[in-house]
Amino acid sequence: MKEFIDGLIASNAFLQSVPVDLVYLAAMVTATVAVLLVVLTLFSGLGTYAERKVAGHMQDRLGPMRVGPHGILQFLADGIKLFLKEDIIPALADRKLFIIAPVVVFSASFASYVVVPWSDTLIVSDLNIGILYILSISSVAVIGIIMGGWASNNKWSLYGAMRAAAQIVSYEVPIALSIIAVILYTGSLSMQDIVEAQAGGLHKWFIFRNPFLFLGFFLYFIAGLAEVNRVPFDLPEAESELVSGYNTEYSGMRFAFFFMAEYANMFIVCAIGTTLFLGGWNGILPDPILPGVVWFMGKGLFLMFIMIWLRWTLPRLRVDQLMYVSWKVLLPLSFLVIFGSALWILL
Amino acid sequence: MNYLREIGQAVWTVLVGMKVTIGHLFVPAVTLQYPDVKWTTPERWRGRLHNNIDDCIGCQACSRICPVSCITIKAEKRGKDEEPVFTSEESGKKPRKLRVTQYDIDLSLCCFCGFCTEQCPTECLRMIPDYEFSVYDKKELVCSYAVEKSPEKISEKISEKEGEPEGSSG
Amino acid sequence: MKLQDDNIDLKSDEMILNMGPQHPSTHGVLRLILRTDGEVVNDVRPVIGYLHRCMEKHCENVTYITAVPYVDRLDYIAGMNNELGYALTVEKLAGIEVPERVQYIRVIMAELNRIASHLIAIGTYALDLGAVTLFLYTMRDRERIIDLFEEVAGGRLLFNYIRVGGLAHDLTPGWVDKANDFLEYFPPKITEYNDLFTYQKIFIERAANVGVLHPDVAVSYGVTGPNLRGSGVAWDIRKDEPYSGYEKFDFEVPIGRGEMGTVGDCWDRYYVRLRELEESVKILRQAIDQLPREGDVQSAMPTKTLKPPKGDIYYRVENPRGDLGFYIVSDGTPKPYRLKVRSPCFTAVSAIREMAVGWMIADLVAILGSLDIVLGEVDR
Amino acid sequence: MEPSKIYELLKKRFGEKVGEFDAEAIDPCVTVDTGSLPDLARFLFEDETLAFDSLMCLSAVDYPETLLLVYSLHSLKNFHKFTVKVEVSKDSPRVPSVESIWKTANWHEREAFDLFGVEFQDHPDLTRILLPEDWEGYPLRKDYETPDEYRGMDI
Repeated sequence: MKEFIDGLIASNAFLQSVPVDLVYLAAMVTATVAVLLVVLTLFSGLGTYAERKVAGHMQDRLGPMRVGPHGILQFLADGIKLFLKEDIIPALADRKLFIIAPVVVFSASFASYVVVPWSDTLIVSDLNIGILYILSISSVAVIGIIMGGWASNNKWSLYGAMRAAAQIVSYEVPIALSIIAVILYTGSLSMQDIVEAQAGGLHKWFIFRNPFLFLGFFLYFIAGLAEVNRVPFDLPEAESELVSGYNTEYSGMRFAFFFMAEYANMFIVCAIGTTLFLGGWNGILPDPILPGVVWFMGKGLFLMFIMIWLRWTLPRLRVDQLMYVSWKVLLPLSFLVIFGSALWILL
Repeated sequence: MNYLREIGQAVWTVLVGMKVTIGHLFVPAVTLQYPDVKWTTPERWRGRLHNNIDDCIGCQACSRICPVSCITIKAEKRGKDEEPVFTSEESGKKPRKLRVTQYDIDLSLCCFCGFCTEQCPTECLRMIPDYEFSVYDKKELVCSYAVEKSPEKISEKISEKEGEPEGSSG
Repeated sequence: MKLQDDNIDLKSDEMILNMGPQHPSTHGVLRLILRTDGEVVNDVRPVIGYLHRCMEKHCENVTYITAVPYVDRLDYIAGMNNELGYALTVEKLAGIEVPERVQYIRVIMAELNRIASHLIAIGTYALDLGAVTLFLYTMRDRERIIDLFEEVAGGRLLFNYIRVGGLAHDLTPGWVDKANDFLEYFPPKITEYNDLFTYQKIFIERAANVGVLHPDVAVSYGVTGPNLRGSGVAWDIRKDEPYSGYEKFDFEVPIGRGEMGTVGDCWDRYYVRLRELEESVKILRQAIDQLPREGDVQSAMPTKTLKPPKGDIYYRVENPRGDLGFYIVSDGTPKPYRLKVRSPCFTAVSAIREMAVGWMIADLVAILGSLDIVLGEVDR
Repeated sequence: MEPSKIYELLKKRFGEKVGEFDAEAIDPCVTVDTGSLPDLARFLFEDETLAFDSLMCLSAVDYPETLLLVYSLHSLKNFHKFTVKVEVSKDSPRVPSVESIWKTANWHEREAFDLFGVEFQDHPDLTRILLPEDWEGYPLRKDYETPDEYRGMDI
């Protein structure tokens, strides 16, 4: 890598004129972005495949079967289809916002991947405020969703956008509170510190540290479902009510961005859940046996499977009930989790 | 208390539902991989209308009963000097006194009720199991079965052809 | 206030929202003009006619016998029941008595179709509320009924099987065994639906107490069938004015009791349908047991053109969606002088405003789904 | 209650306004004129012994001379049926609406207006229901001729 960049600098007059460190930095960023982009695309692609396959089997069907063995390449076919589709912008839409919106949503979920601790060494940047960074960056997505809903100039999209705003803002509170309970233990916001605090086997995982944190994990997970608009909290999209919510008017490429962001976000929620409560890349036993990445991915994908499983089981809530769940159920319980954990530590 | 009971109820019913769906994850699929595998159609299946024109006696029973008038038939008497024509063995060697010069079924109008096939005396009009006949143009759904041409028309055409060179030269 | 397309004075918080004719939850091409304040629906005006196929006019131009395919297409989910209603009306008008075997087979077909139709109602209701899986399960079980129909009638949805004075064909050999297999297979599935959806807390929250239809309002609007019974009125033509031999069977008429909320809410309407599945199975078991083994199903069918005597008749049967009535005027010719269809969904749609005002858009979807309308019948 | 008894009750109450009674028909029916329809309908609805709370069907028929409106009534309380027929002249088909008595009449009357051109007086919203609002003519009348096109579309 270094030789490659040095070679580039040697052969390029412009690169010689800028400081060497800057070139290294730019190269690093470009490489990371490229790698992450591939990872993310693969994730969302395989995520959709898993979703359809699991849904199919749960419904006594088979799901996609025709592209590749057992339809494994279906997501590629879908992707190619979406990318080749005509790019339609409604005549009365706010063109600029309409074009920017999917990019904002996508980059928000993309940026969250920076602090995901895949293993003890594999992390793009172990920010010392990692968890705070996640919380703040994931809120950016809602801006994109509102932009999309507003710019579409469609009443259904607007409804979807308003629902999304209300929902994501409300559910950030229980998420943040249940995260605080974990931070009480670690005293650090860094993702790697949180994971390392859980090293040493199953009983060291935060979910099993005390009964309150056990509850806290479920609170986090439920609020996380709402955060990424999954059933039973998929009101912003609500196919049967709002047609397709904020992305009603989107098609082709731009729709693909929304779609990918959704699955990318799904994995982020699972990944953070794994990091905070399920020991991250730590194994079940004190001796890891398998590499950290495998543990991390295994746990993350299991949570993702539960998300899919829930989606094909549950009906959808109504807006006021959604708010009820957030403010009257999850919020009091997450306070309970914080106080309970604090008391547990004290005693 | 009620509050806690409701939360408990919600969690419990979610778990019950999840049990149902996970159970189905390992149940064999009931669907069929359609274009590769197909269901067998039952004997009484009402698919595409097909007329075996060799057995058709031009009685118009089918076009009369049709509730949507999708069958158009034109038939004319055969001349006395013509050789008599009969239907096939299976339908009983009935004399075909009429020459069917037009037998069109517009499948885009057909409502697949099967009245016509019940009326057909020679059972030449049947509904065959074929159900895959989607087309890009509605006009392609008009099926013409008649093969015989009216003798006058044939002779007219012959005379036209014969007349043409004369006309052009003259 | 009348909701028209133009000249509406809106308050500053309100907006006009056009729901349909292309909307996933309007069950066809129903259009609802909503006046909404945020998510709350302040007024709703149903607009119908997008699926108007001039069925009544067409029927004036075909004979009594060949009108059956048109009748099939009214409520295309319950073709057998439509045919039964039409055939009975014309038979009564023309004074035709059908053999007992025909009566039994007709009841079997009608009840099977009722199950199939209610399965769609239940499945699509779940779909409306976001639970996709139940829809697939109900479609899976409905498929078995459709296969039975396919074997006996040759069509999967539009049967043209129950004719004036008889049936198009007798049952195929072995059909009764297959029907018995289905009756063995089906009842346990109802438990599955219950576990997955009926008693699901989220579903109860969404459906109970929502869209309450008061019994008096329901009667005044002419709402019938499961929707009326959901409001607690025990009115079922099969029980109260038996036709085609329904008096011989022992079954209950389930009514809404407000188990999860108020009598006449969406959950009650849904649950009445679910319990009718069990009742239909009960009727089917008896009908198959008592089915006369021998008999010509076409003996009473008119051999030539049917010319009922002059007169008029209004006759109705219990369709899966309510009372399906036919008003037929005969002038002594082979073609009906006038054929009017009184469809249950037509009246159900007209009562939407009574239920939906004051609820949210999401509830409107729940209410529409619980009414189980088929637009083919509304628009005719 | 038997239809003939219902007829007697009506005869006693309304006297000459109630027209002839057809007991031979499959659905025994009584003919009344347009003027006395609202009172008669209200009586049928409100009288305790009759209590016709449900209007099953409202059909219109185009006979050569007149338009006939057929009100098929049914009582869910007393389980009996009755049919009321109202003759309307074709030139000025005007009938008082019964929408205030049976709500279901609202849409049934709109349908009769749409397809037969019967004008129901005091109807809250008498607009076309099945056909487009700018459709011309009343299709279920026997003298109706189908137009060749509607807004440039072939029919």
